[in-house]
Amino acid sequence: MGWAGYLLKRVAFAAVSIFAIVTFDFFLFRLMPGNPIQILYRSPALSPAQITSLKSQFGLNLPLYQQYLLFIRNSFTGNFGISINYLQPVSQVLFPAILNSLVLLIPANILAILLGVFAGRYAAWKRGGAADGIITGSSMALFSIPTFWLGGILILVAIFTGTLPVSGMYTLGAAYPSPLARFSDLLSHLILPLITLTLVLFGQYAVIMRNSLIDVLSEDYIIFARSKGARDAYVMRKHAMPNASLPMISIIAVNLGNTFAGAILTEVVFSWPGIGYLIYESILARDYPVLQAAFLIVAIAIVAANVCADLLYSLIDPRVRYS
Amino acid sequence: MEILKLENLEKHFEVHSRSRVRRNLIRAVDGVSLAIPEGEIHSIVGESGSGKTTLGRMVAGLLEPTSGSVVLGGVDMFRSGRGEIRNLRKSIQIIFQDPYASLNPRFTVRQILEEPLRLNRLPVQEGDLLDTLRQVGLTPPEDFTGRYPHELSGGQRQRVAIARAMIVRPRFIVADEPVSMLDASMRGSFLQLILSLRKRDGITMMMITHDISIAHYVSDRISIFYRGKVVEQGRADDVVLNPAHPYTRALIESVPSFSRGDSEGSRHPEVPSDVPDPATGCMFRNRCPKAMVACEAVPGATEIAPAHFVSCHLYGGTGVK
Amino acid sequence: MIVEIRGLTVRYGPEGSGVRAVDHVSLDVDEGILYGIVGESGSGKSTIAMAMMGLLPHGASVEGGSISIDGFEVTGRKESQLASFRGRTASLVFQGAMNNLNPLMRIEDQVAETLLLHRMCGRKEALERARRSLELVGLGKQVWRLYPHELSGGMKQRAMIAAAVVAEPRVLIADEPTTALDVITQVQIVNLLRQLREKLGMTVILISHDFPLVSEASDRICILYGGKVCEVGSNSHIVRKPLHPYTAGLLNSVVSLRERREIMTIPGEPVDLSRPPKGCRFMPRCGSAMEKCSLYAYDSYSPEPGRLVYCEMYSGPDGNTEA
Amino acid sequence: MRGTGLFIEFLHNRKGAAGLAIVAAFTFMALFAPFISPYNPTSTNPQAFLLPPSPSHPFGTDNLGQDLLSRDLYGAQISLIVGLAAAGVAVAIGLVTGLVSGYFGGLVDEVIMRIVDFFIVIPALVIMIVVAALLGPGLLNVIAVIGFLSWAPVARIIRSMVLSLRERPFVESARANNGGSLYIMFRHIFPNVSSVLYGNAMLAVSSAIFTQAALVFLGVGNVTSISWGGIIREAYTTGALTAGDMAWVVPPGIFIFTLIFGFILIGYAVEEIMNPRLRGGGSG
Repeated sequence: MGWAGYLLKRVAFAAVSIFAIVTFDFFLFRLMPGNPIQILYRSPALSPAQITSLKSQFGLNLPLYQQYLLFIRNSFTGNFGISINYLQPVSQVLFPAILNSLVLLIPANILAILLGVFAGRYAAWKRGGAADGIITGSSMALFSIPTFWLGGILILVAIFTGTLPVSGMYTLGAAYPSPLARFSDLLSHLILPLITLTLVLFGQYAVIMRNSLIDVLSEDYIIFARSKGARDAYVMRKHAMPNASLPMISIIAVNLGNTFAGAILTEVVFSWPGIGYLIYESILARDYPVLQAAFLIVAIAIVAANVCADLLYSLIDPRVRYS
Repeated sequence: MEILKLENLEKHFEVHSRSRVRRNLIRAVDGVSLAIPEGEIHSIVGESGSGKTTLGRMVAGLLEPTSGSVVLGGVDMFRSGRGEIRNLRKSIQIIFQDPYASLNPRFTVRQILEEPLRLNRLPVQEGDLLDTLRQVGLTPPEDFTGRYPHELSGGQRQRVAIARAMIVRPRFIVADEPVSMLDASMRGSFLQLILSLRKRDGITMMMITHDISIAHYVSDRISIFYRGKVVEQGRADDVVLNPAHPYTRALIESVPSFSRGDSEGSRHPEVPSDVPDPATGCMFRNRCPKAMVACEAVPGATEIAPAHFVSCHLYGGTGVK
Repeated sequence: MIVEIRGLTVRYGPEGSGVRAVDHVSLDVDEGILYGIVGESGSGKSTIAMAMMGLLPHGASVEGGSISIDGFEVTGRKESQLASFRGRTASLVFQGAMNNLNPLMRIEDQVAETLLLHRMCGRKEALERARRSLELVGLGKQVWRLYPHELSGGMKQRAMIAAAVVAEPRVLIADEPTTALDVITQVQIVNLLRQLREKLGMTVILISHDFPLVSEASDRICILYGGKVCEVGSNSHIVRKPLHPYTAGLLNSVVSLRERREIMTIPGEPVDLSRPPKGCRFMPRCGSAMEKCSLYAYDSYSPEPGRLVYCEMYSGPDGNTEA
Repeated sequence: MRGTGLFIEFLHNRKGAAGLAIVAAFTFMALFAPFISPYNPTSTNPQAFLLPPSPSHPFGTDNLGQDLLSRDLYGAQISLIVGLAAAGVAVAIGLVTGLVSGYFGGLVDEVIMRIVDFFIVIPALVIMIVVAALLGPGLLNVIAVIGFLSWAPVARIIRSMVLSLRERPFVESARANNGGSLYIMFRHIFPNVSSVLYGNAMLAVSSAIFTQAALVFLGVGNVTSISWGGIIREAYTTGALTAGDMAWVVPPGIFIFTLIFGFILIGYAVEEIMNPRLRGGGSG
């Protein structure tokens, strides 16, 4: 009962957030100077027939509140209109970009979290020592590095050594003898953006892990566990890490918005055809339907990830589960 | 003539535990009536969670009661004109438990003492300030006015806190566990300070404490508090030497003393500690060695000796509610 | 003699500067007794407890002296040797604050952990013995599988004691075990310690600021002030005829419930350990201070058999100086 | 008195002293750019474009023949102006909302905190890109966009401190003595949150510098002023990067990095002094 109530509350907040995001998204593009959406559908790139159809679909001649209701309905059915840059339905542009982004984002996040947890744990263990100083210092340095510049430096290195491709997901115009060859081409393209994004994310995870571990390590139950005869490694594994992972989970979830910022910059630098790169191209082309939809998708994904984090948190912490 | 009167004072909190949809009602203070005559020290004795601190905060005007009234010198603290309430707040001062948290770390002792004067639009006079410091035993006072709290010991901080309360010449002081965080060797002199201030300035005080020995030492009357209710009330000697309520007895039996040095063996209060509270009736009955069927009703107060009241069915307390 | 402490000196902070929280303290504890240590804040009592467990916090170090518990020399040991000593030869119970148990582990698992850490039995038997131990401290079935946040302060303290005694250690060190508990619960916890000593044949060292409470339970008592021992003797001797002026002051400053007498107080402020006075540390507050007290080198005197006092008043011809 | 003590402790903190030195150096660079730059950063020279590093042009020139060293020196101005101003906006909004939310509690708190949650969770950079693109270039626009989208974390921290402070006995004592809400907020609560505020303000400055550079790099924001992000962007768009022109790309990145790092160091040093547990060692 208690658990269900907790989850219900979190899901309700997520639902309200998504509603707020949709609303924000709608007004952002309509109330900004010049009403970009109105301008948009006078675009010479579209045929008059397309414009008429869009105008009726999005009710551009209707009062604002009716446009708003239509927008909500269209958002939930995945009808985001037509991209004026690609002249395709927005959903068809968006979907492959999302997949491409995941190919980069998932491994980068997993790697960064694993490395961050490992390094943060080691630093906390040796707190005050040289290893702690090096790890903390380099973590802070890493999240001070501008993502796009780090990417640029890696590109310089790759160009000088001539080893790795620096742009896109696949070699342009390549014909692959086998799926395996295609996959290895993908991997070689993935390496540089993956390193960039992992390094950028790693720093913050390491510092968060270290600080929450140090907080936990001074708790009374750690001293008590040691007084029962537990050795340091055991205390760390069995008592400190589970308790320190709780703030870690919350902070990772809350920071996903920032994480995505790093992803946009990485994708732009390496022309990785993901959703961040799509956003960049759409800005340059003033392709507002795509921007509107991309923002919505990214924001909803982050809210959903937060709900997952809450679920995970409640699985670890009995204080949430019971009473 | 009583100066402070509490009439059927109640404070209920709604607790939403963060997961549960159902709301729990906590009756932190549940129908307390008492009167404190001018010049008396009245102690409220209870364990943590008994609602004694909530009571003190209501008396100091920091918390609005759910129902009932706090009347000081004929003025109702929560149902009077603004001006009267302002005046009343000036007349009641509070001393807190934690000497480390009760002083703003960024104020000097001088600023701490000037604050209640300024807020109550009273004149700030150097002589008054130094006198008050001297009265609470911080001598020479000139040495203390410029100091910050972190430059004082725990005992000195608590003296500053009492000086802050005294400087506006209040008619009534609420002291919430004023000595519980002081070392034993500091505690005695602090209690003596309270007694001497009473003797000289005739202040009236409500002292909230968990320690019945301290209550006995400083106060004229004692109220024993259990789960928001006064279960026993009387002159300090009567309550301590002839305790009537089973809870009071357990409390007194639990007070450690040096008598075991004479090897008579330790006492065992037969009161279990970790028992859930009953939903109705006498709140102590699940722990009470003398519980009976009648205890399912809430006991009323009985005067078992002159001015000695007990709320317990053992003494024929008639059921109410 | 099951516990022998010789000239123990513990320093907080860097060598040369820093504060000596415990300064040349020697104690002897006979097997099977309940030994009380009384001291106010800053007396060094908790530091002694932690030093006995080899659990001094970061920044604190044993500057000199030795601690022998059941023949095991605690100082200068490696962490792994200490781990097998803790919980088995000596165990610790401390102040029942909010967080002395791991919030993410069930009560019975935290008790059984002590046995598993020392590989004393298998998981199943450990759980069995943990439950017996919980019953011994008065925690029945309904509590075994709960999490700490579901227990009251008194119950958590009992659970902590169960975990400390489950491996039947020779010595139980209880550092302020009743602080922050309700008055009725306090007596019950002290009574529990006495019962456990009899049932399990342990030696119990009860450390507290609460002189009457310690006196209620102990066979012998040691009084500490400012990191130094003031006097040691049997409970009844100390209470009836204190030798050290500080002990006398402490006795007189206790508010007694049964006899309403004038309380006497000790004047002055507690000793500032970063600038201790020359000679006797209590001298600035002592009513019987003499000129030679400022030269006092903390020799111990034994004016009566079975008693030791560290005070110049007893340096006369009657007092026998001990080495 | 207590304030100067803390400042001395700050100077003794290695991170704090290093951070302060870095920030001071860049402030000097920004203020005196007109005097220390060898060339006018915007004067083009068709005869001297894409020069490699040389004694007369230590970092070479760009495709318009502008001296890159001079441009890098001038770049400090925009980073510091935007960083400080945007952080100022964010901290001011965060402080006020955090104080109000924490002090008054109840429904006000509930509503403000849900808004804060919303602003923390949403991908701020995406909104910044969109809004900055819609608003068009301009220094004030960039400051506003960054400021108005970065206040939420500050509000959250301030609120949690206020929540604990408002229950402190010294606050209650002032209330019991007829102290009004405004008095208590300014006299008791604000001075006690200010220390945490300083640390967070420094972190806000560092993230505003980062964001400004990122926005310019993405081609939105104040693209017309000389800024480090813009210099790096020009290196990309002109192909200087793929041509391996290190002197064009490396220095502005190092400058951004160092300045951000400086502010982060100061922020952490302030936090460490406030929360000694993080220092490692000490009493653990």
